[in-house]
Amino acid sequence: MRVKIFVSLKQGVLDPQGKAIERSLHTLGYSEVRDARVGKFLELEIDARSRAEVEPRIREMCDKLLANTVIEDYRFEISNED
Amino acid sequence: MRVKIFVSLKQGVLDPQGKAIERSLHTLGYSEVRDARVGKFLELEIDARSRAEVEPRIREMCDKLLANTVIEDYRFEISNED
Amino acid sequence: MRWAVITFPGSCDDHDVFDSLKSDLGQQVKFLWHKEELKGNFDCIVLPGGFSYGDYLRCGAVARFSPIMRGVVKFAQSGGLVLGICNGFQILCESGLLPGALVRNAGLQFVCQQVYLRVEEIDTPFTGGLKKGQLLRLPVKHGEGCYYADAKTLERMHKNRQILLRYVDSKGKITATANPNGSLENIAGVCNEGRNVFGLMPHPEDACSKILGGDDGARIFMSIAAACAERARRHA
Amino acid sequence: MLEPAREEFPQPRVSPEIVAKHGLTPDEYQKIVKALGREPTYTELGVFSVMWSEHCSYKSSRYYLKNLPTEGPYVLQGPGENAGVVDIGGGLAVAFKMESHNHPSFIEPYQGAATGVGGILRDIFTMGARPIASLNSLRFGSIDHPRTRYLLSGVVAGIGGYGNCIGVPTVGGECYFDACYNANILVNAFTLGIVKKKRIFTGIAKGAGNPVMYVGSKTGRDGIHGATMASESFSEEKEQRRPTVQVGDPFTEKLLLEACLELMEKDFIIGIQDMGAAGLTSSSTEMAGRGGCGIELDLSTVPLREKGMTPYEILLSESQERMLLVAKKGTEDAIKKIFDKWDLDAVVVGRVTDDQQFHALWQGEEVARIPIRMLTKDAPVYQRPATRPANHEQIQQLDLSSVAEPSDLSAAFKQLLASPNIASKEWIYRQYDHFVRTNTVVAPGADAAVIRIKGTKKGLALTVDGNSRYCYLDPYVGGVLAVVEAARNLACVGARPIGLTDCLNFGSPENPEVMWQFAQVIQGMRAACLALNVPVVSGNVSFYNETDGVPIHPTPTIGMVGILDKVERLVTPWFKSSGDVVVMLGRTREELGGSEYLQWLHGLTRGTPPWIDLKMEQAVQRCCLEAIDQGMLRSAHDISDGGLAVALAECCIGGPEKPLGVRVQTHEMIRADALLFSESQSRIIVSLEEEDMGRLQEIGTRHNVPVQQIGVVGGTRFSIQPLVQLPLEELKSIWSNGLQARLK
Ligand SMILES: Nc1ncnc2c1ncn2[C@@H]1O[C@H](COP(=O)(O)OP(=O)(O)O)[C@@H](O)[C@H]1O
Ligand SMILES: [Mg+2]
Repeated sequence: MRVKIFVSLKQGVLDPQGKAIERSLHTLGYSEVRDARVGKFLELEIDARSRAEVEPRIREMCDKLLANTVIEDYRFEISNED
Repeated sequence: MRVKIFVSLKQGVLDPQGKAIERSLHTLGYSEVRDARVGKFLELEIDARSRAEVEPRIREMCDKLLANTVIEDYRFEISNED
Repeated sequence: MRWAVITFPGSCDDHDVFDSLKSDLGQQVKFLWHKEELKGNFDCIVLPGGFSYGDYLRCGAVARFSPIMRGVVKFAQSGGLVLGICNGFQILCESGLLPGALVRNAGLQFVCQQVYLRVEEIDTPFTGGLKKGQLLRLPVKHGEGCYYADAKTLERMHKNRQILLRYVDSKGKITATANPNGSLENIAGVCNEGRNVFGLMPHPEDACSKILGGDDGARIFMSIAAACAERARRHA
Repeated sequence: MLEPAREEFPQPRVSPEIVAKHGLTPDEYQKIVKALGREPTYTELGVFSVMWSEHCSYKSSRYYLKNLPTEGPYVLQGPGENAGVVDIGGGLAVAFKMESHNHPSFIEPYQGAATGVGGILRDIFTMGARPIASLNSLRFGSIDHPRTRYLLSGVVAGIGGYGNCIGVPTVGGECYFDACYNANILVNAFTLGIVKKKRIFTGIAKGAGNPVMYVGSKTGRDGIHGATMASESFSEEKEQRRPTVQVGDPFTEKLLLEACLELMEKDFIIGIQDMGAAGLTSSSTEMAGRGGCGIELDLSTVPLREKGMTPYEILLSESQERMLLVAKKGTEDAIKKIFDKWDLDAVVVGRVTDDQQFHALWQGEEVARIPIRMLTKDAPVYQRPATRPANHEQIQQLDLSSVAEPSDLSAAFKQLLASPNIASKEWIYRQYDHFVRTNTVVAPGADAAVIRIKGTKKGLALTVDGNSRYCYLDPYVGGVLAVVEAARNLACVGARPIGLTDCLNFGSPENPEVMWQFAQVIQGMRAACLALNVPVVSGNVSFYNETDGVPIHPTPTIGMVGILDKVERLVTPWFKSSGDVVVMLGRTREELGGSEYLQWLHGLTRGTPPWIDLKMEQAVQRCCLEAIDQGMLRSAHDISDGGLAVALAECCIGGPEKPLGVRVQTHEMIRADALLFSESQSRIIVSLEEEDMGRLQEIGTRHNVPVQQIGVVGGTRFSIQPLVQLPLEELKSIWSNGLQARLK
């Protein structure tokens, strides 16, 4: 299955990259943009029979390695399209 | 409107991060994982009336600043939920 | 006093620590390879700077799972001294041996420069040989050295006086411009509650001889050496 | 490892269009057909196209490069290998080289610069040397060109991103801005490594039957010769994109570095070479060429990153972080073990043969068979037509009377200090780790960087230099000045030159005016090298730096290495204590031609570059070195871009310690702006204690070098009586922010 994982900084953790992007967008004339946040986006291919089977595994991977829960939140999407 | 932009490396472009992540997932025992790819993920708040209005603007922003189209592709989602 | 320096894949300053301890400070020091289990008796284990596993996911995130880290955690829990420098600091945070996390520099750029540090606490083996309020001049060189901890954690750290070093200006004042990476409260180095695990972003090993522009780094290492000698005396 | 696709790979018939797309001329193609005695296959054509490309064959430059003096008593390895090697005594040697990554850096600044650093690092450790210092020479378009900021930020981040990650300090470099680089930036990377004299390795293949091993990253479609686009329409997979931008993986390179150096402590290998330009093809054929043998590769065994790669693509891929080595038969497993420790692939992909053929197999069938000579020694060499540029006399015309002297010289001086070419480059080098490996004695900011050599009393001084404005106005003199300024920078820290490497960046060699500039620059370099007797031990040529037929200024960059017998004797450019006397070695002339002042304040790139007398230059350098050896100098700084005024300012505020003021009195009977900003050569500003003046005078007389006391260190002001008066803080902030402010 195809798994998409989104890792983003927790509220309260400052996001200088987001700030910088917002600033440059404004200087480029895109004044309509507000609070830009930047995160990581991972795509994995996972051999598994069912969602029920993969979900806990993915949560494990995220907690252990893919996200640092001190500063980051994560969510993920699973699609069968392969 | 809420805009989510996903920036990922073009097909065939080396992805050292993805490579490293896949490796460590395997050593951690998640052998079911294949071709991990890492990308960027941006969230923006945009003041606009209609999708028709924002879409071309976003495409511009991506081409100009948010994605490095020499090595990266991007796609985006727009949701009204605000 | 027996030092050990761990080499992770991508460690860069492992030789710096090794050479400075051995040649400049005449210490007994050994390299450890990350794939091995921790064996042998050591007084202090150093996790050096560099880019373990390329720092590709998050600094220190992968190194934390190297086989040797199991032993390092046990060693720390049993009161052994662990020193993490730069990437080593990041690994210690990732593995939960130290509170908080190190994130991207506020300026978004890698910074390599000399900084002034103020010694905030001296009742630890790492700072015991220093004076409270003393200034040290050491180099920093990192892209992700911005220290972060949530309010609750920070409060605990204050209560337990775990903040050992802060970035200051040449007069010892805590200012925004003296902060090279946007760290919370100008924090440059912290220890655990047990006070036997210490992480800092600046590089003492790069400041152990006058010809390299200063030897304030030696004061930290010698402080550790003294503490260990003291321990040995007590155990004897 | 991915299984190579089984289906037939595209082998289009070779048509004139395809030949053209591969950048080969009809004549060159006929040469191929004649030598092979048949039409080449599509795959073979690809091999020829890269091996006969300018980059690999040096077909336009080789004829002229012969003129560079490459011999010297301490040269262990001159041009022709992956890097030059020079003996520094005590059983040690240094390997160094400079290489360009101009075009890739313009397309993708971060990755282009990063992979440039990766490439030069491999050139060094492939010789068995541990890289211990890097420098870089950068050229960008005018500072207010819309792309400059983006390119500069990307290039600097890329150099740091790669160099920092691999743990090699970047200890110096140079960076200039000029409109002539608006559409063609230059990124030249220099690295030096240290090696035991007895453990130098070279890129050679020998001993029929010895295994050829591939180590490092897997092969993808990275950077495949643009020519492969020609094959697109024949490709099976439609969706396949062929990125020509290579992405660097510094972590893998770090592993590769450590693994190779560990391997080189054993006696397992005959030769080794990095896979740089033209990857597998050039590394294998060059190694066979040097060994006078043949080589056979089984492409089906090459570790691949992508599905369905064809033999053509495998041979031409420029994927980074790969090396090719020839092992002694029977050591394969021991070698695999070492690379396994570092989690790297190490695979046997072929063997050395004695038939002097380049032989490539694909799933048992032959896809290329070419005599090695044709790809190496017998590659085309051209003596291209060279003619003096039509505008040569005209650009050398400079009527100073038409150049108004600024009424307010302090204001003019401030303006010049803020020029991005003059202002502090700290914004750049603070992004580079210059401490790692604990050898850095003099960090970026001085005339030359100095690193200590552990286990000895010695030190090495390193610098990169080149003034393209001088070369544009007079390529011969420009070539001379590039070399002598590099040597002068070394003299200022107390080092004697032991060798140099270079990057020669030019426009199209098919343009006779460019070819003339090229020939002239080399003649100038030759003259200077002979006079100062510094051998050229390695280098690199980058042609085609032009857009719409407009070439960049001829830009040779010189990387020079010097040695200090006692590193603790070194001297830095910055004033040390109040009361010291300030002395100028050499003499100022009314020479504003090609100066930064004329360009930045008057918008003129005209005139002739400063006059140079190689005897006087050498005398000045000897004088400085002797004074340093006798320990009488507190500081020494050479006068270059911006002239006396700028050099003095740098002595006051350029250092890591607290700024010091200076009071200078001047007498020369020349126009005031020339006195301050003239770039007359062979000048050095030194400071010393008053009582040593006599001894310095004596040394000067002996070398008959003018030794003029021009002022005294001290105070909180910068003053050149009666022309310029400024408070130090103002000076410092202008100079420190000049570049930074424009990058906000
Ligand atoms: N301008 C030059 N001066 C001296 N030697 C040069 C010059 N240009 C190239 N060479 C030598 O020619 C050989 C091939 O250069 P190059 O192709 O850049 O090496 P590589 O194959 O490692 O990239 C090298 O040994 C280099 O030192
Ligand atoms: Mg090479």
